[in-house]
Amino acid sequence: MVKVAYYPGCALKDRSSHLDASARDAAERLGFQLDELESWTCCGAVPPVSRERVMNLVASSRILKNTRDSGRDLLVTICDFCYNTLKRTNHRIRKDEITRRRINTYLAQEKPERDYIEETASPWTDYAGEVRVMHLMEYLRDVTGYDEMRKRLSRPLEGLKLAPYYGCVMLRPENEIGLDDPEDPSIIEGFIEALGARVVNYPYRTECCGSYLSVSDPDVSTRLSYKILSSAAGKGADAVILSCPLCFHNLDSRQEAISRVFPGFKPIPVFYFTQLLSLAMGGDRDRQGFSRHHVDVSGVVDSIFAEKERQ
Amino acid sequence: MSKTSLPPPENLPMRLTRDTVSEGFKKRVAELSGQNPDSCYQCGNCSSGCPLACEMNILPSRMMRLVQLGQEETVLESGTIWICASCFQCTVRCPRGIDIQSVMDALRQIALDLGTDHFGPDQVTPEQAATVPQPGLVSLYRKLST
Amino acid sequence: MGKPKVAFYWAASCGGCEIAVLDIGDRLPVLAEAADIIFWPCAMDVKYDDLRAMEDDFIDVCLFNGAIRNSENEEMAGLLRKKSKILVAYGSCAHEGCIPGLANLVSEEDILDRSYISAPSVENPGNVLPEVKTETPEGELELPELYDTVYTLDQVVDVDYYVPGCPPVADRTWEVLEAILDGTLPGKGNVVGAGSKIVCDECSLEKKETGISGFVRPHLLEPEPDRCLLEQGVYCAGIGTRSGCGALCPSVGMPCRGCYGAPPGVFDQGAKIVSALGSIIDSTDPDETDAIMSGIPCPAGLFYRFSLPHSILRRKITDGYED
Amino acid sequence: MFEPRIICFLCTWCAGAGADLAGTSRLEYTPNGVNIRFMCSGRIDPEHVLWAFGKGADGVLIGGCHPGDCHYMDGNYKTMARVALLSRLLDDFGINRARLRLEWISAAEGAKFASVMNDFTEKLRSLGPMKPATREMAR
Amino acid sequence: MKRIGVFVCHCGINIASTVDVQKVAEEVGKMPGVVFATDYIYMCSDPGQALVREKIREENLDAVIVAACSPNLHESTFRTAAGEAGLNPWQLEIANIREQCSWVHSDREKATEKAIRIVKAMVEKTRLNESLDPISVPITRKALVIGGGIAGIQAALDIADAGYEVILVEKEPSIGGHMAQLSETFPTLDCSQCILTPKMVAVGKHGNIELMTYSTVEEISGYVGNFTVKIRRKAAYVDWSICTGCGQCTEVCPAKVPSSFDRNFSTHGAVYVPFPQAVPNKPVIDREHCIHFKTGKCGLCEKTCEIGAIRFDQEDQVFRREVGAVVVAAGYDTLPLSELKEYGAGRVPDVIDGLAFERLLSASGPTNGEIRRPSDGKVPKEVVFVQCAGSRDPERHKPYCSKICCMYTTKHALLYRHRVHDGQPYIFYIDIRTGGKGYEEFYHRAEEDEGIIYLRGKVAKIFRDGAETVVWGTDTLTGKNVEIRADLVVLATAVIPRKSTARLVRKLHIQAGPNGFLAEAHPKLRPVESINSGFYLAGAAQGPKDIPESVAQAGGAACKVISLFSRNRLEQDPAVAWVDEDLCGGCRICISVCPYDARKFDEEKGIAVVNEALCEGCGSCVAACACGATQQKNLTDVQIKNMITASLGGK
Repeated sequence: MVKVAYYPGCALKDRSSHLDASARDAAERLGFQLDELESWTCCGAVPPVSRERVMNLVASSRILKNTRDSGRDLLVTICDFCYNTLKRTNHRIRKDEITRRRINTYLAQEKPERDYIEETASPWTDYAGEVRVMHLMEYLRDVTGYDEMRKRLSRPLEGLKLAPYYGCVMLRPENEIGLDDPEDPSIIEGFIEALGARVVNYPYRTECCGSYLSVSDPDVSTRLSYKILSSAAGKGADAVILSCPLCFHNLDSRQEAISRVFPGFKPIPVFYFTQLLSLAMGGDRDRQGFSRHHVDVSGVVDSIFAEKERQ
Repeated sequence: MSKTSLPPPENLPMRLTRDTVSEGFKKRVAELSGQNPDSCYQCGNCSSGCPLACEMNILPSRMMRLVQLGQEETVLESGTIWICASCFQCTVRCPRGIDIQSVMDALRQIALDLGTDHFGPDQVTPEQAATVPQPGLVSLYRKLST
Repeated sequence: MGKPKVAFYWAASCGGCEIAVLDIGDRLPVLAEAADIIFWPCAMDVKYDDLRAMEDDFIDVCLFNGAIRNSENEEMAGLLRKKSKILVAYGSCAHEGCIPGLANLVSEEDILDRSYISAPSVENPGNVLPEVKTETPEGELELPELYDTVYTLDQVVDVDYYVPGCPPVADRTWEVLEAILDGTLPGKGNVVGAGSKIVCDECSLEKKETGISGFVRPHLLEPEPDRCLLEQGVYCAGIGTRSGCGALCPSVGMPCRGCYGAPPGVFDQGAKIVSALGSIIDSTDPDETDAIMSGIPCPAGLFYRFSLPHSILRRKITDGYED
Repeated sequence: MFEPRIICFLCTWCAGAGADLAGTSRLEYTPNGVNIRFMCSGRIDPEHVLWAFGKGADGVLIGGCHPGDCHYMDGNYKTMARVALLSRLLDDFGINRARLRLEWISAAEGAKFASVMNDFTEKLRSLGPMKPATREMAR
Repeated sequence: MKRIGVFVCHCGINIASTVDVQKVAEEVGKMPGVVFATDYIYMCSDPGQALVREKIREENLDAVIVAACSPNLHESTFRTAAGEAGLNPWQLEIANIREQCSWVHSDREKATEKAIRIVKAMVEKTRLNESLDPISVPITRKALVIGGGIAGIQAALDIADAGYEVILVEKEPSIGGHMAQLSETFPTLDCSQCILTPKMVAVGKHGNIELMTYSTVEEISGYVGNFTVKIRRKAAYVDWSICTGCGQCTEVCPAKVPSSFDRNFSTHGAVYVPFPQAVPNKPVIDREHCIHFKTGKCGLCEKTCEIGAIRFDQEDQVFRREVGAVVVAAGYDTLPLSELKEYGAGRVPDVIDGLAFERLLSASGPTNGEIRRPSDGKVPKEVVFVQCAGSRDPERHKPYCSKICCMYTTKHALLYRHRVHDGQPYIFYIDIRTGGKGYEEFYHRAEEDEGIIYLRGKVAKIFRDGAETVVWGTDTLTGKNVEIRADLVVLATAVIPRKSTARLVRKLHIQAGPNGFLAEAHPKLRPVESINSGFYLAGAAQGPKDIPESVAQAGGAACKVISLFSRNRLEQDPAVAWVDEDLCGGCRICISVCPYDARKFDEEKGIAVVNEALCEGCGSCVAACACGATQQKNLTDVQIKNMITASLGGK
């Protein structure tokens, strides 16, 4: 089985372990294995500005360099924050010579120890952005191929109406991420169609859910999440599908609060794309971590299995 | 006749000097963010599309204008910088290619350098600490606390 | 006036030019009849001291072949200049530096290292390099000093005429000798024994005025007969090389290598050829163009095969010259 | 500070007009270059470039019209091909190919001309002076 | 040795403030052969020129260098002056020490040193300059006008009225261009068709105009005064020479083709006349949609046409014409809605562009002038106009201002208001630009008297929500965001060059600027000429323009053509390539290099020769000549090398 270097990031090891588990399961059903990096660290989550410009890029650079040094040129990640951070770091290293040199100055501080341990280790070379960072969804689109996925469906999600939710950092900033058009993306739509489900168009798919304001200003997040979810539900969606742990948190666990503030709001299930992928590929419903969802998903999941049985 | 003291007028004129409009604050913002605030021609696109605009007391485009004019106090006291969720919507739409999100980051940084966290780890409830995914907590600390 | 006195000398060259003189064949006795050959180390027993003993301008004509590569070459060039009325740079080495001149693409150090230490066939455990002066029990031995840079003859002494070619073809040599004997040489400084155009002028292969989309090395191509080799993608130096040889190489399907040197209107043969080749590349894409050009390994060695010391830059720029 | 000497070969229609525009726009840049005007960059011969290096230039700039915009249709493509080969030749001669710079500068790009000059000067400063090839030339 | 004179201009303080002009004159004066060197405050002034003439005679000068501004400005001035004093004009050269020296440097010492190098290099060039005579060529007094919009129409009429023949080439079946699509024109609100149609008819009838519609320029060769063009006329499958334009065929055609003239709001048959006032009023068959071409059947039009003008076997025809000058009036396009992703990428039915709205307004349009929105035909009551849709957006779209949108949007809102009295128009704008006669007044009228709401801010996002179209904007003046649930949204999309303009630029070998609009020779002083002699520009192909400006520029272009045709012969720059016959070895590389066919192989002599009349003097063949036989007059390799040496301070 093809092994693909995989960076899970912290959330997937803990609060979003069902995202990790479903992704691994789905990948193996599609014929590749998510091969977790050794001794990885936090990516830094966001690169804010700082006086020493490259300081915030060091952690993510180290992950990329270690990936390259282990002989791999492709790194797959799932969490939108990790994806954004790693991809932008890599972009800056590739684009800007000064950033590249300065980052390598930091990275080089690990050098003496390595040389001491493995004298035969290949000589130190600057990390110059050799690794290609891919979102798992991007991998599915560009490497596996949506057509190939469609061929392998064992439990097509026919009849299911799914609202794609992109959030912010999966697509933006466009010049550094370049995954899709930030105003008119189609990657999740393509994914939904590849699973045999129907796409629900609604205007809020790229609007922000509030991100970290979830902690500092929960009410703001509640209002934003309400707009997104009610718009999707209003267009007839059975569920929302996304990939970011933080978006998941805001859109799923916040629905209780939404119901309190906006009477008449009807809860709508939220899925990680990997969960639906795993199910569509014949995965076991007990392995998707549905018990961790705040909004009950059983209706939708039941319908997936029922659909299959009808056939 | 009784002499009543008048309340101070609410809308004092901005004081512009060579320093406020060219040096100091604007330069710091430019250096930190790597952006040129003077590129902004006030089209307002950032404000139009900002998902948090209705939560802000000063719209992003006005923040850019205030930075151009070196109005440090008004900018740093505005709640806008703490409401911005760094979603990059403004950045991708700016016709002049200004990374407005980075300007917001820079403003937050300058405000935090004055010494107080806007929202520090001690304000996070144990329930939040236990449930919010790490990227949310990490980015929150990095953006809103020193 | 008696018979003219003629000298031949061989400096840094392969010796082919000496053979080229013999190549005049049947006409050699005519030469011997018409002139006194008084100095020709390759063919007759003479000593440098014999030469030193001659009066200045004693020799009427000296055909000097070979580049200036070491102190002996330079000394002999100076000596022969002094002793000769007419000094002729004979052959490509003396004219423009030729193959020995390619040494200018590397440093003296590298040459010594390659020759005496690193070449696989060398066995030199002490890594001994030749020294200019060596003390031996028998006394001090002296070797000529190897120069870092190869020079053309006219870069060290004043030259009256140039006969190009590697080697000059026999008929041209004879023409020059005849002119010397008849006293019909043109004005000083001229190239003699060659044409004033380029090899294409003498070449009979057909040109269709097409561009080229890639270079191919001659041994990898079955050339279309009668068709211009350059247009078939083979680098042919004929477009930038003085005529006179009769287009010998192209006439047998091999490209001109440029041994007759720069044509009269050109100073730097290599640069001009680069310019011409750049004009006929059939691509407007930068990457493709670059890829086509990468089909030429070592352009300096190729375009300046015969003329490097005579070019604008003369040699590779190294930090080593400030010795 | 080392002040490199630069020769700029500019086509009159684009790069030369761009240099004029930099002037009319009063865009200051380093005074290290002297411009030599050609009708077309296609007139520029590698021999001129080598001559400049041989005479002590530390850098040579060739400015032409953007690809597809040549006033004489395709002169700039010839320049591009010549420079591609010439750069390889410079490698052989031990001359850093960064000393030869080819830029497409339109008549409207005064600012680009100025920034190219500044940038090129800076680059040449970091490369240091060009060494003369032979002792004779050094003298 | 030549006796050379050097004149260094102060240009007031333009040069003298940064360059020590006296020192320049002094240093250059020390060069061998320089017998006279001076500085003077304004060389281009009458006394300055007189000084040059005087010194040429007094000092018996063989050559002159004027160190001053760019040669593009005064080279011909000084060459004329030199000629008047009996010096061959090509013995005078300009050293550019203003644009390329004094104006771009501030360090006086360094600028002076550079100026000295520049002038010394020019002395070295001039030393070897030959005296030349201009090359004289005859002129073909016939003009080609490319594009049959208002600019092309105006230029063609003006030239034809002056008595010269004109060929007007238009790629559509009819002339008229975008102006024919407009309803009313700002700021006077007169009917576009009413003012355009008479001009179209005049073109059709003019004895000096050969009208070639449905045609494109395929190839052009030659030079100013003597071009040869190939024009391809597309097969109309209708024999126009006998067609009476009765329109029977268009009525019987069963095919339905979206009308591009009506921005796809209506359909016409596969055989059609684009609009009723078309000139020529003859139909064409759209082969792609014609049932006969697709299936081999139908042929209704053929059966209907009594005179037998339908010719399914017609083929494209290529015509060859000789002309002396070309007016390029290739027109403009607008940015496709699909490019504007945040505004719905063209998929929201009630988001349309300005030209589409013109058709909705037009009395002869698909709705007969009633404003009905595309999705359901409802009369829209809330209409949002969005300006700068793709303009002034260097990051994602077009960096420039499209210039006409402020006014036409105001016109749109005003006309809308006139048609739908209870409707409310809103205009989102960044800045309102009213730089034209009567424009500001027009804007005030719209704002003050017509109830149009202007909102200062750029719209971020437009999306469909049910039957409504939601617009997210801002009003930067109040500092409030704005949400409007609109019935119709009209985008003032950026004016862009036509796609075909880029192809045309290549075919004609003229220049386009960075945004694809045709480049003028000088932005201020030569705004209607192309950089390439013999080509003149008119209309929006050169940059966004409204009707009065296009007409004015077309008149200017026509005037330039007429002035060219008024001469007997043309003089060309003699600094062309020449061949040393003794050196040329006939490698023929120059022949494949020459873009103008000016190099030919002389079989008899076995060498390549130059046709001086065709040579444009680019010098590509000179660089390509590895045998050194080809040189450029007054710019030989020796001259260049000497200039380099002098520039580097060597001898």
